[in-house]
Amino acid sequence: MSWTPELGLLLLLAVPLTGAVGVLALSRWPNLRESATLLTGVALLANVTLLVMAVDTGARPTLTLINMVGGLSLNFTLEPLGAVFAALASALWLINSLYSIGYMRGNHAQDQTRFYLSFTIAIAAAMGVAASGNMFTLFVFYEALTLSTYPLVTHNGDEKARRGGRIYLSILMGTSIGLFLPAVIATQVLTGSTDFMAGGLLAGSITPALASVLLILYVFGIGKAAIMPVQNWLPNAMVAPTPVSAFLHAVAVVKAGVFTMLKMSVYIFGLDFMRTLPAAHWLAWVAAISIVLASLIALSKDNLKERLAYSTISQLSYITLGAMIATPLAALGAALHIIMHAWGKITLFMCAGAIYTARHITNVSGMKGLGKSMPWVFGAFLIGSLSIIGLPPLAGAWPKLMLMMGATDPINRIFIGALIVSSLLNVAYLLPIPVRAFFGKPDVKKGKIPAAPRLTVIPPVLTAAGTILLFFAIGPILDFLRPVFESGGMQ
Amino acid sequence: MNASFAPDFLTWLPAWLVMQSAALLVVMPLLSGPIALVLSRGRLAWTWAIIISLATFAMALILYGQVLEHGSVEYAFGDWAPPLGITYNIDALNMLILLLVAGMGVLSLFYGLPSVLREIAPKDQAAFFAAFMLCLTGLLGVAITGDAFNVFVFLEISSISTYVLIAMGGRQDRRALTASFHYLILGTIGATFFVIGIGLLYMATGTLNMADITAQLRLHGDDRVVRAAFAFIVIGLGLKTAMFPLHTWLPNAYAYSPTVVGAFLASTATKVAFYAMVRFTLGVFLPGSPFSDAFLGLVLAPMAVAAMVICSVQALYQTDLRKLLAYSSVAQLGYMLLGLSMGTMAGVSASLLHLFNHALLKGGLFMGLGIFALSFGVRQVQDLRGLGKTMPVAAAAFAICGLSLIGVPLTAGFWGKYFLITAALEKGWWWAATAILISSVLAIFYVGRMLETMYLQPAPKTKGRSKKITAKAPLLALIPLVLLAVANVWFFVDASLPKGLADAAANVLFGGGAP
Amino acid sequence: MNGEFLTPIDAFTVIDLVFMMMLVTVGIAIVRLKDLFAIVMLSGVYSLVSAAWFVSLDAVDVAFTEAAVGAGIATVLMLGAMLLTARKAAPAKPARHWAALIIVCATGAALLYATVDMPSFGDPLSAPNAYVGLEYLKQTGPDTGVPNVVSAILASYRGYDTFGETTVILTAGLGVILILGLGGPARRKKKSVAAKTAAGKSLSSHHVVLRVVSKLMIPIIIVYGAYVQFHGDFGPGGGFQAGLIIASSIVLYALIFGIDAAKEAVPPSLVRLGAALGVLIYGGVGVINLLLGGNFLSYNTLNPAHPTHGQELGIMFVEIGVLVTVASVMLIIFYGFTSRQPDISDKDW
Amino acid sequence: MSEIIHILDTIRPFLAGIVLLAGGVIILIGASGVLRLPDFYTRLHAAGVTDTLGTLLVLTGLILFSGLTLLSAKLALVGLFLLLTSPAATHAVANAAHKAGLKPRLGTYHSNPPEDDTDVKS
Repeated sequence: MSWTPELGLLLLLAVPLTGAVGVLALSRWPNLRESATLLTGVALLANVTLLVMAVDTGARPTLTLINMVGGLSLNFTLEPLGAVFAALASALWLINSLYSIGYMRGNHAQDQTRFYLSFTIAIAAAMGVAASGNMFTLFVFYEALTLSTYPLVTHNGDEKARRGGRIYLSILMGTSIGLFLPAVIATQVLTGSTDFMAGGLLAGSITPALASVLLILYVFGIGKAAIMPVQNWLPNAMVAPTPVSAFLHAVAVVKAGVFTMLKMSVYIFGLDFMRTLPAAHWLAWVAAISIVLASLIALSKDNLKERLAYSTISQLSYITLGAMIATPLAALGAALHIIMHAWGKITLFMCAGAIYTARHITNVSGMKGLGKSMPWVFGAFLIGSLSIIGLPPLAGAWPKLMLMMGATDPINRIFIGALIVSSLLNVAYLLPIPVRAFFGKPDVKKGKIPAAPRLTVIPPVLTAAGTILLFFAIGPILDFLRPVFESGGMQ
Repeated sequence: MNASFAPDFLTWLPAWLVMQSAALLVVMPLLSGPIALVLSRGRLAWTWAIIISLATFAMALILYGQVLEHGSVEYAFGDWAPPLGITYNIDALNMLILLLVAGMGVLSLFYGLPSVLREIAPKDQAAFFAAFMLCLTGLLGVAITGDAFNVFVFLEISSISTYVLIAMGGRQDRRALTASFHYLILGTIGATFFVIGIGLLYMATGTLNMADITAQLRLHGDDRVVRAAFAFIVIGLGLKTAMFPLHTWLPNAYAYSPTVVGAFLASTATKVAFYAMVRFTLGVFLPGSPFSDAFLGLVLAPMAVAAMVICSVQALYQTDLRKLLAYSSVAQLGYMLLGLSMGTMAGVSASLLHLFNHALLKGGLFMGLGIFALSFGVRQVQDLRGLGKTMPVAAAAFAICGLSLIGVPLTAGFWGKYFLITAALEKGWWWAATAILISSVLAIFYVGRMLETMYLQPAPKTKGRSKKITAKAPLLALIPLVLLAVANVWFFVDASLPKGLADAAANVLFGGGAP
Repeated sequence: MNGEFLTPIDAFTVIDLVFMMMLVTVGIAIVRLKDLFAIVMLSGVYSLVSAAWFVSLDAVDVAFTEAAVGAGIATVLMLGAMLLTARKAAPAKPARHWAALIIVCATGAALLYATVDMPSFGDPLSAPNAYVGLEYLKQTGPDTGVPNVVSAILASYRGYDTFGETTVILTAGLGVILILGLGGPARRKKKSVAAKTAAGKSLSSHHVVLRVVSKLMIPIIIVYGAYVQFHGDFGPGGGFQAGLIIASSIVLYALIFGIDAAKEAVPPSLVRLGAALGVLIYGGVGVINLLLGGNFLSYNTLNPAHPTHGQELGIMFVEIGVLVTVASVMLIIFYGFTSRQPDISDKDW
Repeated sequence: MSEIIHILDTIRPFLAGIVLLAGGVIILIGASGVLRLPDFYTRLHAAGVTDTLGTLLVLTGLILFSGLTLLSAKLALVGLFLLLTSPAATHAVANAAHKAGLKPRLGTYHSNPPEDDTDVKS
């Protein structure tokens, strides 16, 4: 039977889940199990590319999985924003799987079957979030994502991992059930449905005061977007092995958070209605503060992974800021930032993992002079950092530019300041690492420095190359995303 | 199991059976009790009890088919017309509870054999199953009857058999006797209040048939006798439902009773009493009367909110697993009482839906604990260490029921909370919605604590339980647990059965007025 | 709705008031006393006075039951319980139970609050008397042909309730079986013939009056029980009271001739079977009605030609069921208590 | 003969009244005896009086009152039954007291006996 967009939507879930079953079945033969994961990744990527091409032609495939009680339904409607997130997630997941095979083998980790199983289920949940047609479906897969990543975060099983997992679960579940769920229910009660609608479901149907309360519930309810008060779970999730951190930061979890934030502001409130809300402005301020604050804290962290975690918190607030300013340009910038930041940050994490596998060094101070022995890793690290800082030849530059252009009208002008300050801070906490690695003198004695396993070096180089490629491929991406922000994207 | 199957399913059954199904539903388990008492060996009594409970569940299904077809079923005992004789008037509200109790009865009995053979002295096992069947009869009788005094009679049967069943835990843990005695004192006070209320009602209306009482009340109007009756009945049933301040007997009763009793009571006993409260406050007494509205709003709602928050906090600090679940039961009952106290159709339907889901998940949790206790003597939260690996299937089912208790999507518990919050928002009780959310977040902590110790902590080597040996949970006990876990997921995806019944029940109470 | 009817103050009301005052005084005495033996006796007195009070309230059936239960069996069982515990109750600590006090006062206030609108005593226009009560009086004759309305309501109109109540009694008996146990069958003391005659002689020597009188009385009591059972349709009486009377005769036999003699006459296994049998008889009648095409417990299917004869037949069988269960459960409770401690040694007499 | 029966019929209610009154008085005496008499055995004697004579008188009064009907036959049966059981009961109580070692208080009667608790031996 030929491939149709609707079947593609079903495959979005079916492929990873069959992959999970495959991983479970082949648990006794590690090689077969790894190949099953990779196969799933490839099939998923193919399916998503076909879907993206269909969406590019203007099609909006919809598929209702289950009609439930109370007028609710799990249904998928793929629109450009969702397609972009799905493409990003499936591509990076494939690379991350490759990387995690190398890392896991390198570190002889135990319970690898459980790792790959929850890894595959997590990507299925991420696909669900990407393709969801209404806020209820999104909430269901959002929760599924939290639960499926919990075993990943607590993979090591020691007391530290348990403590981290406990904070991870309680904050994420607490915010989602405590704040996100009532917001979804309130939307359903107020408007009779939670479907994503062009120009905003709530636009004009409720008073600005009520809309402000609802917006606050949404923003702080989406714990995964790690805005300041609810960001504590991200640094604590660093107890997880590096591929999981990479997955968390770049591939799915935080990306799902900010993706939900963007969809909420575009399709539930509608950009025009958002701009009229007083709460949007205060939340923009909160986002700006968390950008600067997180960068400062990142400066003080010696552990590389914690530094990268706080850098992610500040980068995520870029996207929240864009969503809150809610001018078409700023929102477009935010969407771009989801993609560009993902490629940059995954490179940094993979490099950190490679360094750890080779030399078991996790602190930045210990990395002086490693550049000579691990040129590729630190080269990729340099390119990744530059992309995050936003220097032109690298992909990271576009979103920051768009965000600044989007924030030009008088009340938002202050936020441009925030963006500039945080970019400077990025330079301060990211660049010294590769520079000191290449030009500093290694304080360790000459001896043969073991090289990182090949499989943990190739992926970061690939993604570094990706950041360069994306810089030039900005045109088609912009054309793909423009309908979302100009005319609400649904037509 | 949606409505389309009902008509043809009923046609090929003998007309006699369909007609008498209402009476047989209660009489079969009742007569099976004395017969089980006469049997000598425990295993024989168990098989007998299983056959009868399966037949009872079949009767419940037949009744369900009839209720789907004609909306309500009338059955007069001794062919005496309503005001004179005792009649059953079964509508959607009864049906929901009957299906639940009969279903959980079958599952608990299947689950019960290994634990009863272990915990009850061989000579008492037959009598134990007889008491179990009588308890099932009592609960079914209360849930089905349309006569006020008959509710009291079957409430007595279920209460006395419950006291006895709880006391049977005494062989394992002497505290079961004091727990049972504590429950007996409070239960008897509750039953006495209830019968005083019925007496006052009879004095005001002159009849005992519920439908007739409502009609007479409409003529009789509201006066002090009716108000006193309302107060006595609600307080009496409140004691039986373990409403917040009157719940002190529940934790010990559930904690020290035999495992199968804990599982069965946790999912049905307080639910049936809650049904009786709904039936009396909204069905019998006129919903519009100022007294009952004031009661629902000013007394029941604060009690419900207090129950939800305070008992969830208490559950946090419990180390004994079954006490933890017992306190969480009282908190979940707070949810149902909150739904009732809203007094709107959406509120009542949401509380009934939550009742159905909570019965499934709480039954599953207690069965899970029973299996762990059977294999490794688990009693404290710490004993759960490493069970995720040593008993993977039972632990997985237990985890699903736990998540359903929190109300995570993909589990049935979610719907209960979802519709309760919707009803609260529609009525404008945002404080009620926040209470529900706070309680759910608290639930995350105490269920999370259990799941974390189960999955993440290594199995203790001391009790000879290293990670490698995966203890075989007794198959007979495992099937009901897995069934309940599957049901928890199934009723998320297709919640049409409980939701349909809950909505039909709600509009019977509000729309139709007299059932 | 207190209509204009006011209860006439005549001789009967005065007697009622006297009875009520006696009840209150006996109640206070029971609360104040420490000596358990006196309390047991006073509770017997309490039941007798309330039975007399019920008679003056024209509730003769209830009076009969109260007398049979309160004065008869309950006193003996409480004596059995007392022998298990202690002669004197421990003095209650003078702690102030404020919560209990508040709850009791609240309940009292609620009841008084209800009395304000209550129809006055004996008012013919009050709801119970004017509505279904009147209906029962009119319908019992033609429907069931049973002169005693109370038995008709008890067994036929609301027969399902009584079926439930019998099951309640069975459940109570079941509880005693499970928790206290029946102490096993009669312990045959393997004594030589000489020892047996000696024991026999010693036993008979100082109980001669009681043994003779009880030997004479027990058959009469049992016949009287049967009379009460079958006379239930015409005058006050019925299965419940008859069961109690028969059980009390066996208890009397046990008290005089020792528990083992009683256990030989009526073995615990039989009693356990009897408790189940009664409910099965009651339920059986209902099931037969089902099989004959009527609803559960519709007795006129027993004799389609004469529905009233069917009713009488049904009521009689049902009452037999109640009799068997009540008698067996009372004996279960008695065996349950007495099996918990050695035979009542002679010294105690 | 018929006039005698006729006369008997007219005076029967009065006769019954007198007998009932006598029965009432006897019971009153018995009750006051139980209250005022000093020790156990004397009180038992007073109680014995009400048990036997008092009730029998009341019963005969009732029989006279109801004449030759089924009711009076039942009353007679009750009378017979009481005749058998109440003496046996009094005997049992006395026997138990004696067995328990309770000695009757001999000697002259003092209005307020000295508090030396001589009732119970040992």
